[in-house]
Order: sequence, then C-alpha cells, then structure tokens
Amino acid sequence: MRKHLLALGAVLALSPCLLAQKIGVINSMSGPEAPIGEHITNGIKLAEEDLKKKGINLQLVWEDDTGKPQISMSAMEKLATRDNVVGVVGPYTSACSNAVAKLAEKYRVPLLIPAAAKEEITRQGLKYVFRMNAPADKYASSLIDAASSLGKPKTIAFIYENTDFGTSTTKTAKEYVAKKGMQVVADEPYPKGAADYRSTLAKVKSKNPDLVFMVSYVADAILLMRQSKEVGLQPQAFLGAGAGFTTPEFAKERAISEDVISCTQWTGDVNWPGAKEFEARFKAKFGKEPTYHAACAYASMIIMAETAKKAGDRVKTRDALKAGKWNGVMGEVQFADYEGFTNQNNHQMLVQQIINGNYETVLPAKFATKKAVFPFPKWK
Amino acid sequence: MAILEIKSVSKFFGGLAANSDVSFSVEEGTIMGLIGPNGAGKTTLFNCITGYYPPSKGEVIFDGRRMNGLQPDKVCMLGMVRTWQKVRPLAKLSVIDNVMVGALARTSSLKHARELAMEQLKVVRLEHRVDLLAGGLPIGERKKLEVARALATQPKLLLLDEVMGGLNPAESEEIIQLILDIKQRGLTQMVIEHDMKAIMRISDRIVVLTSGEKLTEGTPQEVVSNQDVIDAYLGESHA
Amino acid sequence: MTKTILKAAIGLLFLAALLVIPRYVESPYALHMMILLFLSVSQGQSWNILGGYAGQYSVGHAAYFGVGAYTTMMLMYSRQVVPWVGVWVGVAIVIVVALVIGSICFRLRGPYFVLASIAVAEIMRLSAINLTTLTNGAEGILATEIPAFKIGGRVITDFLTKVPFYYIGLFLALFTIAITYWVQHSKLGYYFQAIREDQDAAHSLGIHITAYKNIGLVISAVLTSLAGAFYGIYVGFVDPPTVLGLDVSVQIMLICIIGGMGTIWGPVLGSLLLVPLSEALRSNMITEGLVKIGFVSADSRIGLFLKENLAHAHVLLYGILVVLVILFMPDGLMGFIKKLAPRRNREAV
Amino acid sequence: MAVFLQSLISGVLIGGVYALIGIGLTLIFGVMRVVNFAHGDIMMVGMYLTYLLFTLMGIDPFVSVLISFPLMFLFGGFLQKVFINRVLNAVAQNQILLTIGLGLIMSNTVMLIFTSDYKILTTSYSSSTIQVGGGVSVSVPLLVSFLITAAITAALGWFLLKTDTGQAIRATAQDRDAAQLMGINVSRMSVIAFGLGAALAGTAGALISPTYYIFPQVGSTFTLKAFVITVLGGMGSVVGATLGGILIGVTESMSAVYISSGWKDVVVFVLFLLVLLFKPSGLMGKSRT
Repeated sequence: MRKHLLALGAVLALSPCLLAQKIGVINSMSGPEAPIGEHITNGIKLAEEDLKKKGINLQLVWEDDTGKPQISMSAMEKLATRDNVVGVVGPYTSACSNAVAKLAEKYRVPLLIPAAAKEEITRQGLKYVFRMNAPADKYASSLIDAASSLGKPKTIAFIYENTDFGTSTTKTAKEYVAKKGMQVVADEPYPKGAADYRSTLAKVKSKNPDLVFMVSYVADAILLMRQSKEVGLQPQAFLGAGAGFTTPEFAKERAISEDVISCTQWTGDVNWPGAKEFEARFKAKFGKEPTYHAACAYASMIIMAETAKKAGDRVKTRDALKAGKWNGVMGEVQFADYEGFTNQNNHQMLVQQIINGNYETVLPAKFATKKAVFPFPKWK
Repeated sequence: MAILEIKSVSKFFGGLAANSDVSFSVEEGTIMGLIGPNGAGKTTLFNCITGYYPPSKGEVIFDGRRMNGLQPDKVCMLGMVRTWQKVRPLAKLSVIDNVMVGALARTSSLKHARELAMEQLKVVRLEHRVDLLAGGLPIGERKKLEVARALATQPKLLLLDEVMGGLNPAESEEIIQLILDIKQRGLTQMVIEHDMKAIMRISDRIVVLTSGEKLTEGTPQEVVSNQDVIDAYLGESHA
Repeated sequence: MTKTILKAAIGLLFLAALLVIPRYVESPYALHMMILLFLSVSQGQSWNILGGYAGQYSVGHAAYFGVGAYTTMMLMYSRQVVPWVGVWVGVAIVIVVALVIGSICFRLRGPYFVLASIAVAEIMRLSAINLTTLTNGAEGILATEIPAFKIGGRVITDFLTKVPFYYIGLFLALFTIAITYWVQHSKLGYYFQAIREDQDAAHSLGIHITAYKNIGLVISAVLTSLAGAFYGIYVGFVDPPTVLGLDVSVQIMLICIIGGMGTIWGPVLGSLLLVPLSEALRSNMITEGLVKIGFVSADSRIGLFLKENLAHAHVLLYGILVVLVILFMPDGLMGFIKKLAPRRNREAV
Repeated sequence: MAVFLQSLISGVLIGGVYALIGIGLTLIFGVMRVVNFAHGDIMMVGMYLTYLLFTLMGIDPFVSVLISFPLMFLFGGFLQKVFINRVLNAVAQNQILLTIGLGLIMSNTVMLIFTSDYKILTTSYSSSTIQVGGGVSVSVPLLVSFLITAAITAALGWFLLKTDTGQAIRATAQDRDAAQLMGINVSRMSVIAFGLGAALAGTAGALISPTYYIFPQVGSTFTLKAFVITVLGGMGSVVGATLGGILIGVTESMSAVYISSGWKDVVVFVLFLLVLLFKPSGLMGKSRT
C-alpha cells in the first residue's frame, strides 16, 4: 500500500515531464453504443501494451461519452483544458465525433477519429481533425461496384436502421445507384430493436429486387437475415454495409449468413502488416474476435502515440500527423486532402463474402482470398 | 324571490336513477335543509346543481339563469359554491392560502385576496391558525376552513354538504352558530345534514329525499310530523 | 426585517460572484460545467412550474426541449436565420404544440396523463427521425459556426469562447427562477397549487382547470424550449435521441424531483447535486479522488475494479439515488432540508 | 395478398408475446394502481435468465419457462415487498419515479455483469419455418411461443376466475378498501400480483429470446409497448390486454407494410392517444364513475 502511494507520488511529481505522453481517449463505454465501444477500448488497450514494449509509456486519460454528443463535448473540454493532453483518439459515434471535432479545432488538439462513418466530419476543413476509417460513402460505392462487377443488377432495395449511420450510408448509396442507373424499388428504414421485420421483408420480396442492401448492427443483421430466409426473400445478392454484417457473431450463424456480401475496413486475413498477429493476440487477450473498430482504434492509438512522442506538443503533433505515412494493421495510412476531404485517410475498403462460415476477401483482386459466389444461392 | 329552482331534475348512472324528478325551490336569504337516509341522492343532487354532473333530465335555474351544462368553476363565478362531505383542504398550502384561493375568484391582487381571506377566517374563527398547513388541522377546523374558503368566493348561495359530520357536540354547536351567523349576513344556504336536531334548528324549510325521489317538503314542523318521513327514518334505523 | 436585508445581501453577493466568474476563471472546462449547470437549472425550473406547482407530471418535456432546439437549428442551418431570431420562432411553434398537447392530454388524469405525455414526445421523436427533408432525420443537424451577434453593425459577441454562452446560460437560469418566483407570488401560483392539491376542490372555487393547466403548460413549455434552443446552439448539434429521447424527459423531471418540487430552490439544488455528480462519475474523478487520498491504491484489485467499472456504473448509481430519494425523501432535498431546519411556526395545535 | 397474409400472421404471432407483457402490467396496475415503468426491464431480466439457462445448462428456452416463471415470480414479489409496497399510498409521480429508478438499476446491473453486448440465442429451430402455401410462411419458434402464450393466458384466466386466491386478487383490483374490509389480505395479494406480473413479463422475455436478441437496454421499448397495450385493453383488464397485444402486433406489421416501417411506431402511439381520448377506459374496460 505504502509502496503504491510512493509510486503514485512519484508519478504525480513527475507528471509535468510526462505531459508529452498524455493522450486522451473518448469512447462510448456505457450506453447504447457500448458493445462496439468495448472493441475500441480493447483495441486501444492492446496498443498501450505494444507501445510499452517499444518503450513508449502512455498516460491515457479515458473518458466515457455514453454515446451522447454533449457529454462527449464535456470530455473534450476536460481533456483539452484540464488534462492538457497532446492528442485525443475517439470518439466512436459520428454524432459525438462531429460535436467534438469543432472543439478539437478550437483548442488546437489533434483529434484522431478511429471509426466514425459520417462524411461531413472531415469535410469541414478542420486542420486538427484526422480520420482513420473510410467514411460512409465508401461502404456504398465499394459494395455496389462489387455487385455490378459480378452481375448485371438493375433494381435494388434498401433496408436500414433509422440511425445516423444507417441513413447517411443509405443516402450516399442512393446517390451512387442513381448515377449507375439502378432503380430503387424499396426504401425501408426501421427502428433499431424492432422485434419483427417479417412484414417489411415480405413487402420487399414482393418487389423482387436484384440487390438487397442492408445497414444494421449485428443483432438486427442476424434477425433480418433469419427473417429474410423465413419469408423467402431471394435477391441476386445480399449486401451488408459494414457494422453488423462483418462481425464474427454474424458469420457464426451459418444457416443464414453464408454467401452474404459485405464490406469492411479491416479483416484479420488481409495481408497488411501485423493484421493476423493483431487478430490472434486480440482473441487470446479478450476472448473475442476483433471487429474493424478494434483494428482502427489500435492503429489510431499507435500512430497518435508515436507521433506525439516524437513531436512533443500539440501543434507539432498535428504537423507530424499531416506529414506522416504509416504502414500497419490498417495497411497504408496517410491523412490526405482529396475530394473535399481534409486529413482523411483514403482507406481501401475490402469487399468480403462469407464462404463456409469464414469471411473471405473477394475484392479488390489484389487482396482476394476466394472467388465470389454469385448470384446468391437458393435458400435451403 | 326564489334564488334557486330545481325543476324535475333526474340523474341516471347506467340504468340506475340516483335522482328522479326532484323539484323544489330555495328562497333568497333562507336556509334550505336537505335530508334523507344514506344513498338517498343528496350529494348527487349537489353535484348536479354545482356542475359536477350534468343532470340527465330537468333544469337547474339559479338567479334566473339556466345552469345545466355549466362547469363548476363557472357555477362558482355565478355565485354558487359548495363544500364537501369529505373535506378537501389544499393540504400543502397554509390556512390563509387556502382561503385566498377562494378569494382570488373575485380579485387578482394577492394583497386584496389576503384581506378578504382574513375577513372570512375571522368569520369562522380560525384567525389564530393563519400560517399553519391546512393538512395539519384537526377535523373540526378543517370543516371551518372549507366554509371560510367557500365564503371567500363571495357566493349568493352556499351549499354545505354534511358540514357537521364527524364532529363532537361542542364543535357541531359552533358550526350551527356559524351557519346562523352567515344567515344573518343575508346569504342563502342549502344544507345537507344527518343530525336531525341540528337541521330542525337551522332550516327554514326542509326537503326530504329517499331513493332519489323527493318524499316531501315543508317547514321543520311539517316535516317531523309527516308520517312518510317518520317511516323512512324509522325504516332506516331499524334496518 | 434585518433578516430579509441579510438574505438580499447574500443573494446579491452570489449574483455578483456569478457575473464576474468568467473574468477570473479561464478554464473552459470550468465554464462548461457552469453552463451545463445553468442549463440544468433552467430545465428543472421549467418543469417545476407545470410539475411542481400545477402537479401535472409530464414525462414528455423532451418534446418542447427538442422543438426549441430543432427549430432554432433548422432555421440557422437551412435558412440562415440567426439563432436569436430563430429562438422566437421556436417559442411560437412550441406554444402551438403545447396547446395541442394540452388539449389532448389534459383531458386525462394521473397515470393516463403521464402516459399520454410520453406518447406525444415519442411521436415527436419519431417524426424528427422520419421527416428527413425537414429535420435531416437521424443524421441530425450540425451547425459549424454561429453568426456573430451584432447590434447596429457593432459586433457584441462572436461566440468564439464560452463566455457569451456562460452569460446567456446564467441569464436563462435566472430568468426561469424569476418566472417561477413570479408564478409563486401571483394568482397563477395559487391556482396551480390548488389544482395540484385537489382538482375537484379547485374546480368548485371558480378555477377553470383546463385553462390554468394550459397556461402552466405553455409557460413551462416556452421556458423548456428556450433551454432547448440554448442547448442546440451551444452544442452545435442536435439529433433525435439527444434532444427528443425519453431519457431527456426523465432527466428534466429528475432534476426537479430530486431537488424538491413546487419550491423555487428545489431545481437549483437538484442541479447542484446532479450535474457535478454525473460528471464526476462519468469521468472517473471519484476513483481518482479515492486513489489520491490513499483510500484505495490504483493497482489494487478494488482500485482496478473501480477504475474499470465506476465510469460505466454512473447510470446505476443514478438509479440507486432516485430510489433512495423516493423512499426516504419524498419531498426531495428541499423537503429534507426543511425537515432538518427548526420547525418554527409550522407546528399544528 | 401474400404480403397481407404474411404480415397478418406474423403480427398476430408477435402480438401474442406482447399480450403476455401487457397482461403482467395490467395485473400490477389493477391490484396496486401503480404504473410499473420497470416492466420492460423485468422482462429483460427474464431474457438474461433464459440466456444463462441456455448457455450454461443447455436448457431450451421454451423449456426454461418452467424454471424462469417461478424465479421471476419470486423476483417480482421481492420487488413489491421491498420497494413498491412503500409507495403504494404515495403520489403517482413518486411511484413512477421509483419504478424508473428500479429499471435503471436492473438494466445497469445486468450491463455490469454481462457487458452491453448483444446476445443472440441460436437454437436449432431459430430460423425454421412452415410453408403455409401461397408464399406465406410461419416461423416455428414464433408459433410455439404463441401457443405457449395462449396456454399461459388460459391458465391465468382459470386461476383468476376459479381459485380463491384468484378471486381475492380480482376483488382487490376492484376495490382495495372493500377487499380489506372483507378480510382479504390485501398486501399479500399485492405481492402475488406483482410476482405474477413479473413472472409473465419474464416468460414473455423467455419466449421471445429464440427469435429476438438480448441486451441490457432492451426493456424500454417493451415498457412503452406494454403501456400502449394495457391502456388499449383497459387498465386492469386481462382479456383487454390479450386483445390489445394482438392488436398492436397486427397494427405494427400492417403499418410497416402499408405506411412505412419508419412510421409504424408513430401509428401505434397515435392509436394509443386516440383510445385515451375517446375511450379512456380502454376497448374492453368498463367505465368507472
């Protein structure tokens, strides 16, 4: 006990010297977003461990935003002004990231957002805001491009949860299919956690779409596919845009998840440096397969910590983030300005399909592990 | 002149008649007693008169105006106010605030309302309880508070529903004096009461209700000597 | 008499202190906490007028909060209407909404009223999600910058720091307190309380129940919508769950009930307790504090457990707090304090 | 036509489970006049119980009802005795807040224990269906849960009508004071009623688990639904709650098809308000004066 106190005293006394390593984390650790928040937390914990091995001792300041923007803002205020962090990794949700981004700019705190999908976040020309993951439009375009390259779909149905993630992804998807000349035959937002999608799916089935495009988190993804099977919805392909369709839990439901096409920011089998090891270690440590959120968070923390360590203060860290180039579990990372984005990592999305219960990358060709199954086989 | 006329008032609940075809009128400045066994429909009649229930049939004419369908607040503003058989103090308000709520029917100034309320508290002799919470008063004082609150609305007709119920003889006597005082001030009253002795003393006329119907009407002397009334009451006490 | 003067002096001193705080406190975090406190006071106080005084326990105040926030933000976002104009449009809409809700819900009493108020707020939330062209749906509305506030071409404030928000928040909180004070010391307050204590008795004393309930609702709703508008502009982002969700309604109600309903200082007290408490729990300050004073060590099992879980558990503690307050201080903190204070002239007989 | 039939069938089947939640709430309200805002959370506890029994002991969710029903009954009785009983005579808003607080405690305790991960129960029959013809299918687990619901409702009806305890509960619901005067142990009836309410909610949770998913915050949606159902059926009316549940199930699935899945909950709430306005005693309730 006394030893601990002494150690604590030493840390407190030394803390000004350690200022450079103080990094904030804002994440949804409780509240409705907590399940995914946990992956981000675990990803960062693993990064902390690895950084320690490299001799970078991090002092992380954890902040829970409970998934609410105003609380996220409180957290950012606190990190920026009270804890004097060098940089911040987080928050998870788009709504929170959006709210926090402005503050980061105001206080000139480099903010690295690991996994929020909303495009606008990095489209406001904010100099201190960086994003690791590809924004929502990439989900839509990579999936629809994949389907178009596999067959000749003419009609598409959208089923998506009526949250920020669901609607914004679908919005960009609708714009994209309009350009491609596809016809939208159904547009069905649903409230998260509705027990029964059968009637909606029956309605979609009656429109006989070539593609069914879904945006859902894992539980609804499983439910939607189960009930699609029940009502006999039979398109050429089921396209799952991120989130729930790329989780191990979903893949485990083999009766309904086989041959579903989805896209993701990351998988364990891709040949990006350290990806496979990351997956294995994550599984060993936390007893769960990592989601792309975990990988994004891991990579974000590694980049933020290493950069901050070298740069020292906030402004230099920002400049270093802007100038740097990395190659790690997320592949090549560079925060670039393009197509109206600022400090956005132009991340390569991976299109994958569940084949024999495993996620297999099917596109782009250079990362492909298996050939795609198309069209979707008849339900058994 | 009759200030209140009840014309063939009936009130049905589902198929049951709580009041049927009751008619009588109350002269200005008098006290009308309303008696009858339990369940005779006395309180229902009060509710019909003061707007809590719309009468199913018949008319209530007050001060030359047809009252059917008017809400209780409107009835009060027109000058008819009631008290409750089971007292309803505004428990978390002080005694003076309770009475002020009544007085505010006639003024919007709190200062004026306070003066009016103090006057009425003096009438019912509660001036020593001004700042207590109404919920903390003993039953006798609560009854008085109800009367003061009703008086503060400056009614032309005061309807008292068993204002002596649950009181000891001394307290009842105080209320009787209070009712007679109020009469002295020229206010018309209609009183529901179980205590026959009391009602005989204060009433100018009495209406007797049984099973929702008017049995008879007359001066106290006429009513006590009426054979039907005796039967009804004996019937009740023997039951 | 001297006591009143003393009270007034203390009050003025407090007010003066609140007014000069931004001059001496530079930490935006501290100011932010103060702003949250002001927001909470105005929310709680607004609810107090309808719930505490008139006794109509609305569990749907998110509807007014959200409409206020949304109208201001929508006008600013899509029509470039400056917020201090947009706020009044919000107020106008809220009055209409409140009267519609009032005419529906005030026909109902007790639990039915509570349920109806929830249903209305939920309809508003779902509408905000579904009317995408109007509200931008679930994506919410983000305002990246607020136009500077000018009078006659002179910039009064450009909203770049927290200071203007601090003063607006302070003004809003004081304004709601003043309105509550005014209500309590007017005919309205007497009538509201009469309705709360006994609706039938109040009715018999010449009180037009529905009219006064609606007046109470409109005052309460307008104040809530001002708080909502303030929130929207301050945070710069609104979306359906954060301004129209059921937990917003519950939160608004809790401030007042924990503090003490039907009293002027109840919501202030409630906010003083809840805002710092939830912040302390959320940001793990309690664990840090326990570690610092040496109560637990940071690496011990208990220390680790607290560090891991206390931040997650803040809603749990919130729930426990609510249960304790209801069971042991049904009149809220104010009632509890009053009970502790000498009873003076309140004794009966 | 296939779409219509499909929606009708799944609406009715889901409605059966809703009914069970509604009946629990209506019983509690009937006997105690307490609006239980923790009802959905009690259901959530039932779901986790089912989940535990399934994952740890491999007990089929439908079979586990036999275990979870009595356990949830005890849990409900405990809640009543320790908490609800103290506020029976308090003002309505304090009762509501107490139950809200209890709900928060339940959902967040569960979150601490199980994390907020979504749990999915996958049984061998989770996605099995029966083809009825005309392209219409019926989900097997949903059909089974509907049948169990029907059986439980029937048993409950028998209990309330034919047994002494049941009649005492009904008497208490009708007039608490009169029941007390007649020598009925009112506080015991309250414990039983709350226990039954909790057991029914827990059972509903168990029955819905094979076709739904579980997370700590799942309760609030169902709490709101339960309110709508009970008011629709008439607070305190068991038959009303049964019909109300099915009506809500069908309304939801029909409006998802013919209006929009985004608006279906709005339709339900509007229906709720209309009933409150024009028939506040509920579709099956007797008007009280």
